[in-house]
Amino acid sequence: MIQKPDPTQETLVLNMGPQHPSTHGVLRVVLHCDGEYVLDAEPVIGYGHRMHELIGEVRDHRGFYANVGRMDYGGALSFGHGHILAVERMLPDLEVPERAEYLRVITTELNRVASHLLWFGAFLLDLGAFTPILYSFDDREAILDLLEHVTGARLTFSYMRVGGVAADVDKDWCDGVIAFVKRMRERVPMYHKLVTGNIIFRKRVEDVGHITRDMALKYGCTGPVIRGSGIPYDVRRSEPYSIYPELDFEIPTSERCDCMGRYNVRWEEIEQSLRIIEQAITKLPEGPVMADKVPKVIKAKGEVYQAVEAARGSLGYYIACDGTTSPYRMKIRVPSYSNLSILKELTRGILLSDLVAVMGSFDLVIPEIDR
Amino acid sequence: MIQPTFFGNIEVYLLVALILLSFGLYGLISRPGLISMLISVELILNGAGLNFMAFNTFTAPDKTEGATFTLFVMGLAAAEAAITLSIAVAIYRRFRLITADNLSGMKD
Amino acid sequence: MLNYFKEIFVGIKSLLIGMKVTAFYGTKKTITAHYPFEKIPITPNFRGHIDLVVTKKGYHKCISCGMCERACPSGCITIEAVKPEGAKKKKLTGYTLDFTKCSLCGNCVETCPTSAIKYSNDYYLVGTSRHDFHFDLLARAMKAAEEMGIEWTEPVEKPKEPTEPQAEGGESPAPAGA
Amino acid sequence: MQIQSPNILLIVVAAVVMVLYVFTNSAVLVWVERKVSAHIQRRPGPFEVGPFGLLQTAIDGLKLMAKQLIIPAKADKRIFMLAPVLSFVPPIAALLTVPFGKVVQVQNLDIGILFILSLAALNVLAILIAGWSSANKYSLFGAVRSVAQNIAYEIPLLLSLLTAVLWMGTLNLGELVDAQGGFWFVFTPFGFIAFVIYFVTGMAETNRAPFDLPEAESELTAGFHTEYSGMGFGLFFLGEYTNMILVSAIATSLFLGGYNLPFITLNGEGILWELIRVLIFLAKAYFLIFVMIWMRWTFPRVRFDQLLNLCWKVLIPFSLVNLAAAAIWIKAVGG
Amino acid sequence: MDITFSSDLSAYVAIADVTFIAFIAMTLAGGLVAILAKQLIHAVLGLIISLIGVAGLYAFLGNYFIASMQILIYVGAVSISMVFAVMLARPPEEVKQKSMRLATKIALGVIVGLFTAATVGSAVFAHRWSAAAKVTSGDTPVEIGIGLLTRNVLAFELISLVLLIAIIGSVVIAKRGRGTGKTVGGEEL
Repeated sequence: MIQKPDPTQETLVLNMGPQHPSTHGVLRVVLHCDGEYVLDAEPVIGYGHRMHELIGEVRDHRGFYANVGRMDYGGALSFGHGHILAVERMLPDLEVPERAEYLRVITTELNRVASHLLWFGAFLLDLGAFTPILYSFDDREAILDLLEHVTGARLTFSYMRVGGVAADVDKDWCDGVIAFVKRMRERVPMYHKLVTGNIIFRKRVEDVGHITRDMALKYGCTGPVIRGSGIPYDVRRSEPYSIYPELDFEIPTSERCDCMGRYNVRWEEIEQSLRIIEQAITKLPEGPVMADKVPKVIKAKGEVYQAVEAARGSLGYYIACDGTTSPYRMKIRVPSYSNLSILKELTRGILLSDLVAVMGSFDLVIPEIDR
Repeated sequence: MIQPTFFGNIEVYLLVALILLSFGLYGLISRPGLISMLISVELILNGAGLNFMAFNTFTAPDKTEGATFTLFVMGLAAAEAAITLSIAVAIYRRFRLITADNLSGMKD
Repeated sequence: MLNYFKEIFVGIKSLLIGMKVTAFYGTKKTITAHYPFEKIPITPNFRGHIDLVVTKKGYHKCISCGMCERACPSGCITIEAVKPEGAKKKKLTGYTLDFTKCSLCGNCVETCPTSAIKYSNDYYLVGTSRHDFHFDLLARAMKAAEEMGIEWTEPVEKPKEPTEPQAEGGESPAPAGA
Repeated sequence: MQIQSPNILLIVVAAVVMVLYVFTNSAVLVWVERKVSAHIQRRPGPFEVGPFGLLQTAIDGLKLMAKQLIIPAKADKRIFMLAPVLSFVPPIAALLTVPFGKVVQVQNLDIGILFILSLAALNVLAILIAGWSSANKYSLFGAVRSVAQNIAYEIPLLLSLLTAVLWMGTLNLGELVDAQGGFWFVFTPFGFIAFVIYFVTGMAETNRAPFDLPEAESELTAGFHTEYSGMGFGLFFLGEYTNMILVSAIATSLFLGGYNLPFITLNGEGILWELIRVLIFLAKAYFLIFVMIWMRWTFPRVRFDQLLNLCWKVLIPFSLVNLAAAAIWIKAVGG
Repeated sequence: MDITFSSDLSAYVAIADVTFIAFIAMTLAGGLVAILAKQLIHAVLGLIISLIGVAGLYAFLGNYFIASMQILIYVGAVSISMVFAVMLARPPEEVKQKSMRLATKIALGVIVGLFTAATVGSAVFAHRWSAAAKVTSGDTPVEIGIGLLTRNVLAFELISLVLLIAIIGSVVIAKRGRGTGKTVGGEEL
């Protein structure tokens, strides 16, 4: 699998990772370098493999739910949302209250903003700017405070339940969310002034890591990576779920196809998420947050595939059940995995520094790949 | 009035320059590598420069001539180093070795 | 040629704008909390490890049904209960939580039929060994009752049943707890 | 040839003082850097050890000294140990010729600026052999980057300094300062362009962000000093901060009028006047360092080829044109 | 030319002598390392030490300008490009040569070196060097610069031409040696 270095060629084999500041986790990339030029980059994954899919086949549905957030520490709620929606689709009698669905969307979108802010800081850290991460964490902390208040946790939320959500919110919390949306909108121009316009930043990301439409489709990229290549694919619109059809938002795309395109798309997405949050919080209906008749023990039969739009792209749960309490087969399609597989083709002949920028622009979360 | 034991004598400088010259000659003949030979040439040139400067200080009527020539020697040394090193790198790229003896095949 | 100069001009301007932003925040107040001296107030909804609820009467509500034990996906709850001779209900003699395995899913709290367990607000958990996180919740509940000024009293069963020796029941779990 | 003043004792004493100054300077600068970066990032920075955390660096230095020196098994041990010393000693020697005041200048050489530049050239050698001897690929990359970068930025650096030398007509640092008097060189258009170019290349010379390519943390982990631990790393650190003060001291003396206030030449005699001059000089130098720190914590890192592009396509043409224009101006107007 | 000091400077002269000997030792020891070291990088470092020693000797000869230029050009440029080339080319250990031939070479080197040293040395020390009659100019950078642009202007221009050609030539050579049309990502590296 990994190419042996050819002694007659002037290549230097450089193992970037498993411990390296800009692989964001235990990812190893075997680089064949000619000087600073990367001839071949082969990602080696699996250092943090924890067999989440197998755990899903051993535990019951509720028991596994706590694990899904661990796969993507950045946007744990989307992962939970997908799992819960998949399980609920296997229970046709279940009537999920509308308020619960709204709360799921609000918290998920808040989490998406937090995840993008985390990516923003880490990306800039990869490019060598130390300060933006602390500014973005300032805003992210505000989101986490809000989420902690309703879910009780700051990172792995485990907020949703089969049939609803774990806790209701009050008026103060809604006001807090609206205040946050206002605050975030005021902060966005600052980020653009500090980073987006900066000539060094622009030179580092513009025309770097060019992913053509065909390439993006071929590798099954999703999320900001494919939208950064100009394809408006978003599960929230193309395979609508939850209450997204009722909400008014756009799918931002960029025709740039480079790191700058993906960067712009993510910032646009933050704006759109803020719009969604604003609409959902004004529309938030009254009522219970848990369905009336939720089976104590979930015994489902059949198979289901549910995709949701996580912060990094399309996330799918395939669950096949044979009537017992735990799934017969569980398969999770994670976005970062497909996004990472493009790396080998994309980074041929670019500079080492560009490789770091490209990997940063993918917003890789390694536990998600090594699930 | 006292005189310094060593550094006031032109002979000391000349001796050092001579030793540098013979070191350089020895290295030039005995070392096989291109870069080692370049190093030896640098030693010889330094001996020459030291000689120029010593004569310049002690015996020359015009105090700038020796310094000017030393500067020229330095410039030549830099040019020579640039050329030799690029040749060395190019040869290494093609033949994977940079010993001067084995370069007879470099005719294509 | 014009582009060349324009790019230099735009570049320098963008750098100065960036420096203005950092200078602006450099003069503002810091926003971090100095942890050991200051503590951020913790939301009451915080989901810590579980604890037994202490009732006003000074006892727990656990009926030793074992629902939480079964609901726990990580198997971190162990319940020990005995059914005294002639008694109707089981009596809880030990409730241990292995917090090192807990994934804080909350299934135990939600399945409990009597709401006998709740999330604690124990935010600042530290320990020097993994054994520090094997909690004896019964002992913790007794301690909590003591701190609240409530006497730990085991409710007396219906009078027609012959009662078991009282004192032993309360003290059966090991005194050393969390 | 008659030698007049045997000031060797003075030089020795001054060298000792200079070493002490370099150590305190580095300690203070590390503290300043941490405080400035912290406040830019809206956190307090060190505040536990001593008043305002001032003793933090001293404690850190103690920690570095107490740490085990790890030499990689495949490293070239002698060269590995030589490199930190080589990066640390030349800047100290170069500081000996900097005119902090009219009198407070250890040795006023006729070719002062040339002397400093020749010693500064050793810095890249230190990085090169550090990276080479570590037997680490990341370190090697850092070393190679350092050389290529050095070749690119040295030319505009020298050209911009040459503009100042041409304008004032001397290589002597003390005379350079006196030639400017109150009318700093930076007030002239040529001086301003040369100053900007010098400042940019000076940041590259000190290997600081946005030009910290040889150590580029997120790409090369720590570049050339990846393998250094304890005081080996500490010496590189000291060398970096000493280089910073050196670069800003040259900028102060050549472009910012040294110890003179704008439009006011300070010629008073006596200890008090000298003290004022030294303070003015240090204030200017440390202000430049503050700007460097400020830039470091604001900008992303440039890419390797971009730095070369910047140097070859922007800085060198500008400095050449600037130099030529200054020469024509001197010939036409008479300086 | 005689260098003399007033007698109250005897301590100074002693220190200067010691420093002078130290510089000579640096020069010679560095030169020895440069021609004897097994590892090429050690040889380059030896050369650097030797060059710094020679710079010190220039300073003792009273010409700080040339001393500075020596460090600036030799140490700052020539040696660094040598170290760079050593790093790029990663030359094999030089002891891999056939020992027989190496021994002959070493013997030859010793003979030639000693012979040169003996002949030139005898010539040098047979002559009694005396100071020039009169000094027409100083040795400051100004004088050297004036000399370069007046009397030696042709040589100066030639040197700059040589340097230019050297730069272009080395770029061309190093570029052409690079691979045989190896392409990566569609563009030739």
